[in-house]
Amino acid sequence: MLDKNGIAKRIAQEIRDGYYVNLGIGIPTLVANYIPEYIEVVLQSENGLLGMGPFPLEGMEDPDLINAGKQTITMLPGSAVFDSAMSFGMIRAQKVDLTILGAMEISEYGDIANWKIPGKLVKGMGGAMDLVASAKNIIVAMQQVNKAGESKLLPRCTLPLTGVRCIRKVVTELAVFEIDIDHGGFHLLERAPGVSITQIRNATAGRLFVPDHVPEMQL
Amino acid sequence: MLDKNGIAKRIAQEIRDGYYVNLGIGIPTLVANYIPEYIEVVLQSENGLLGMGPFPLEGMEDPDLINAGKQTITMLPGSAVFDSAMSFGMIRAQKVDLTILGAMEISEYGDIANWKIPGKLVKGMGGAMDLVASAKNIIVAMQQVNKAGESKLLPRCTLPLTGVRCIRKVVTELAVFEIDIDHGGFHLLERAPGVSITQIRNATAGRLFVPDHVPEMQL
Amino acid sequence: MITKVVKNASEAISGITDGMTLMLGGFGLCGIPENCIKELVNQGISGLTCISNNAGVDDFGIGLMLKKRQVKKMIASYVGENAEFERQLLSGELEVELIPQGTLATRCLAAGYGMPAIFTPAGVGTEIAEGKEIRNFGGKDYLMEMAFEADFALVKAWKGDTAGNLIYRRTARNFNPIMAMAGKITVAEVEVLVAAGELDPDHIHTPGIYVHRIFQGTDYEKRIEQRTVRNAV
Amino acid sequence: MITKVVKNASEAISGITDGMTLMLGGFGLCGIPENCIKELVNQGISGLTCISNNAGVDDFGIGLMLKKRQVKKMIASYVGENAEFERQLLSGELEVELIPQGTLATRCLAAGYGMPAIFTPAGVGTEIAEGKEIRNFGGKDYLMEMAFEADFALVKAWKGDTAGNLIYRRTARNFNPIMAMAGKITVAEVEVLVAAGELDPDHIHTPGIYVHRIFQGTDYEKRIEQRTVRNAV
Repeated sequence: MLDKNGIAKRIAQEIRDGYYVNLGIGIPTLVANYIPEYIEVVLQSENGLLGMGPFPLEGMEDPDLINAGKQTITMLPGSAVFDSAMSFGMIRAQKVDLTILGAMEISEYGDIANWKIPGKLVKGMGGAMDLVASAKNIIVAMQQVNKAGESKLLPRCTLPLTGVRCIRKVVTELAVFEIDIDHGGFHLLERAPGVSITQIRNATAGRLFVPDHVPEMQL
Repeated sequence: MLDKNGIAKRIAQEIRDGYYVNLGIGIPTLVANYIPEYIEVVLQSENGLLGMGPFPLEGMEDPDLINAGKQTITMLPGSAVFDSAMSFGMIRAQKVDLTILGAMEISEYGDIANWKIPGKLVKGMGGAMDLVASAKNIIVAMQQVNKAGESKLLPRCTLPLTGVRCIRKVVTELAVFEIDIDHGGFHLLERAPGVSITQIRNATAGRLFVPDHVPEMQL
Repeated sequence: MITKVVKNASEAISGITDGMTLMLGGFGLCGIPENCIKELVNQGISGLTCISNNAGVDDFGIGLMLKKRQVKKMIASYVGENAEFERQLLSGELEVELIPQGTLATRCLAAGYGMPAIFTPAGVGTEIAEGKEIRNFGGKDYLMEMAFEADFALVKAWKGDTAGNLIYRRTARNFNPIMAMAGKITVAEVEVLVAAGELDPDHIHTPGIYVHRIFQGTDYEKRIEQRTVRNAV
Repeated sequence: MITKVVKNASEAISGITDGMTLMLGGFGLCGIPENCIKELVNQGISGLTCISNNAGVDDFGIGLMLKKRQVKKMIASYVGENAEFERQLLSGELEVELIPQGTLATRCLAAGYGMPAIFTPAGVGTEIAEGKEIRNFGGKDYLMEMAFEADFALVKAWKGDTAGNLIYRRTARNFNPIMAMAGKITVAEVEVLVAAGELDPDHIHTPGIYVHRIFQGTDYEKRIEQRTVRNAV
């Protein structure tokens, strides 16, 4: 079973040289730590920056330079700053190659819920609805079961939706899934080291398709 | 009867301090010469410039700095350059206070034709359709009769239209007119020095409304 | 000659009255019009509808206006990090309309570019789509979203000139340029105000035509919401 | 690591084939992709649909492509100043679609911003409106105009860096930034190519994400179409 860093490490394998990537808050942010040095990736921050670098050194924080999580950051050589309309313009126009974000629930048709829990105070969707509705290539990074032990990979989402039929790949602490958004179903692609098919089955409430051979992740 | 410079001079009186103004090609361009020194006007060139200055001195021409008529120009202090989408964005959003352009025909309902003559080769409308459809304050600068001696102020335009019900003011070599675009008709506001009401009537094919007293232009 | 330059925030926001709709630039606490917000709080103008990506924190930004109950309705994409906000929302004192961030940005752009409505896929199939027109282009569904209308836009830039031209710094740009285009009256506060001609026309982000009033602000705090650092290696 | 930098125009336009739709930046002869146009002429690629505000002059710009009958259809707002163009148009060899300049610009923007269609009042009540959807917002009629689709966009900038970021100079900016955003593949030729990191991120007009190939052009002629001067006083 993977920890958060393991999930991030596995997702980093999906990144190709030259990709423009938008990383959501949480596990997705960790992905940046596992991008191999021999490929070049440009990180987009949807508040209006391409070329986001690591956090600044102590004392070098610039209040005018933050990411979409409002954290102080730095810029790498080749960065460009732009306004929020252009930022979401390039997201809608699918110029961003890969979007990685977290989720509370994913349905077997690729619906996603990640912004609102009825009865709890809602803070807002930020850019999540724009990202999931626009991106051609989204990977969801999430824990497969919630704190109550219930699967978050469902036949249908129970929480208010963020987007419909938009998620095709999910990486959890247990496995990698591809979603067939046309016919429905989670197709098991890989299992985490030491994780059995039974464990994965037990943690998947939606329809699960398991091929004869399921390779173990190579991390 | 006014010459071209006279028309330009009269139109310049309509310009107020602080106006952003778009000047078309021809007589409108001459208006810039008659803006009083004590008011400040910013000229917009729809290819993407605010703060257009006079033509450059010989030898100072910059191929990267032209106006919408493709002439070499200069920039005044406080200029800003932008792309063509923003340029027409500010035109559509009515940020430009006054638009001055020429016309082939104007109807008594404020329709304008100024881009195409059937049977003649058409060169295109450029930005004219955007300007007339968007501007809240347009003055047409034109000769009132064509070379054949026919009025260009008509009940209805005979040429293909550039825009409908958009022109409220016309200045010609003979007079200043206000157009009632709701009920139709050219309302005579002023006559050029030495021009009689009869001359104006003879040169106006559309409905003309003449008040009891028609002041002479003060130039 | 008329001038766009005003003395201070008080003069800059003159004409803002109870019940108006305001746009406020900034993302989190980054690039917010600190001086104008302080003056709105001073003057106690209330019943305001505020369009802003966020709602500040308890003791800074729009949070200061919330504390004084000046905001009737908040239109934003994300409103966390604010306890007073939560209290007013739960008690029903405050109306909140949550909008996807890109939709918020593009509805500003639409206003500034004279486009009455735009199409976006954001929110299709979600509660955001309720009551909105859906339209299919090329096999994909889009929502039609309307351009914003705002009585005043209050923005913050780094440098400005007396012609109203603005230059923003780093990600403090965010919503400021698009809100600057969208206000019926746009007020810009800047850290550095220079004479017309001192800024390179190619560097200007907001042309002066969009800016009605400009002033050099004072005492910028530029508070950092999430100070995050890495260790030196 | 993959690079966006290509050696020359020949490499830059590789993949452009007969019958494709191209966008070409520039206004008149100002800010046109001179090197790419020359190479298109060299290679004799034909049957092209060209989206460009103008069509060049007889012996420069797109005029060079017209002379070699490479253009099947021209989509532009103004096409004067070109005798060969006239001849081909009158003889029926060349299709021409004239579009209001602001509509042309905004249809590029729409493509770059992922908006399938936009609304503009330009052309309402004229022959431009024929066959188009008209929609009333707030008492005013607007035409719905569709985002452009182009296989390649060819743009010219002043400076660029190896990450594909572009800076334009003066009014040579014009259609270049919005076409740069709109091409499926965008090729930028620049007068000065520098290493990533040498351009101030706040000065960049076109972020590199929109640019797929970049090269430093040679032998820029930058011809002036209407040389106009004033007399020294």
